[in-house]
Amino acid sequence: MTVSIRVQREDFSLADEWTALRARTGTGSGAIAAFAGLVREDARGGPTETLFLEHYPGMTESSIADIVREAEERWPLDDVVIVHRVGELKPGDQIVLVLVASGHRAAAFAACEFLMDYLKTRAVFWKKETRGAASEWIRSTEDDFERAASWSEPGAAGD
Amino acid sequence: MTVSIRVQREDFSLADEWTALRARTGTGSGAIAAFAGLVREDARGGPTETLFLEHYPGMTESSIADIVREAEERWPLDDVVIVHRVGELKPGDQIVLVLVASGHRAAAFAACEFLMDYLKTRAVFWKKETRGAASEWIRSTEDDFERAASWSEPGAAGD
Amino acid sequence: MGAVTVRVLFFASLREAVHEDALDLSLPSGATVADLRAVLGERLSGEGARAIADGDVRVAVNQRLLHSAQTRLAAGDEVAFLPPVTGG
Amino acid sequence: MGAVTVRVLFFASLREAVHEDALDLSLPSGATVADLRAVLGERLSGEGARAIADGDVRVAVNQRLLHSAQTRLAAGDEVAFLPPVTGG
Repeated sequence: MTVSIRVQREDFSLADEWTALRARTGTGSGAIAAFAGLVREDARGGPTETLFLEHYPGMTESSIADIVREAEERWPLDDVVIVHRVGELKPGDQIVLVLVASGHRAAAFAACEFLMDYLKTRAVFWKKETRGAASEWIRSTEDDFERAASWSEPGAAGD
Repeated sequence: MTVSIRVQREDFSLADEWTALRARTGTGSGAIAAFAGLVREDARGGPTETLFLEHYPGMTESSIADIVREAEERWPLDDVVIVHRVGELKPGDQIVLVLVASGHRAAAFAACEFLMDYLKTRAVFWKKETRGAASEWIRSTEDDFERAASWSEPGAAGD
Repeated sequence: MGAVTVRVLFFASLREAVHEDALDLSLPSGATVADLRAVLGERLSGEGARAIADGDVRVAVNQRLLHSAQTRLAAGDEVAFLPPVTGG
Repeated sequence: MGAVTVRVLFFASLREAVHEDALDLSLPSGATVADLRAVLGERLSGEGARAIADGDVRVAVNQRLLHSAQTRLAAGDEVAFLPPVTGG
């Protein structure tokens, strides 16, 4: 099992990550699931929005590694690649890439979606939206708060 | 909504398909899910196995198109690419590629898995395995037969 | 009443049993798929005839799976004999 | 009994409210996270002090979320104040 987790300002290339994963897994993995998330255009048609993503270097990566270990316990996985960008991003920019190789199609899909769900809702990132001259830190939706509840340790409340 | 369905002997390049899809979808699609299936190494350690895949040109493509339309009715999709190879394949060769772009992560994942499930079990392909000197057409598993039941029209039994 | 010519296709294991991937068959006007099966049963070798008579074999006319063996055939129809599909 | 120096980090909206992303703080030996919060409350501007006092703010020591505000700090500890995460 090879795991690669990177949080970086630079853009990534799905093609390069794919080629490297294929070279590592050889003929052993029958199934590769991939997901890429992009910054969406402002649906409300307002001024172009930029997104600023911040992380906690070290803790963000290690909490992602914990979740990858949890995925490994649930599904038979051969290779996992996670690349997440931080810094300033514009509509159409790539934000996140997850690749999962497994011997089994269902496992590759399930693990890829599980990891994306974590990354999009509970991973240690903070997002700030800028729309014209106004910018604000995004608050999690109520749903995200509920999911996040399982992330913090029992007894953490009140700290 | 752009749909591209190809059944071909030639290999495909995920990188090229990805780049073309990105160019078509621009900044509108926030989520791209991809899946590639490869021929697995013979787990039983026997002589290297080759796989021969046959299709019904025209009918195979149009039955895949029917399933893509069904997926479009279930989920909001922006772009679907399906490439399926036929002919002789060896372990490690790519067999199938599905790309789905959507505004929503859950829709992209669900549609990609739905389409792969159809392609792997109910699509109009026939597989022949060659192991050393012996070769045989693969029979569907019982599970596949049950899934396939919904594929044939009512009243088809006994034809 | 003349005759209609249809194109008959065989796939995968059926193609191998019949030793042909396609043949053109002339049938009386108004012939049904059941009639075509009877004609093929006489014309093919024993191995081919047994293979297409298998209960799992499906028939498609013009690339659509058949609802009924009583469907009448028209000139130029493409009639395909399909073993159970296995997926890709 | 001497003093311990810890490194304090602020992220996202807290970083902006505190106008610092990091500072080094000297505390009496045996000081807890609750003690550190009290020291910070006096040292920071009103805006910064209010921001880190928010009930949603979590504290991580050496990159692990805290179980208890009574956790004692050691020299060189990294103490981070984290607003609710929003995911990527």
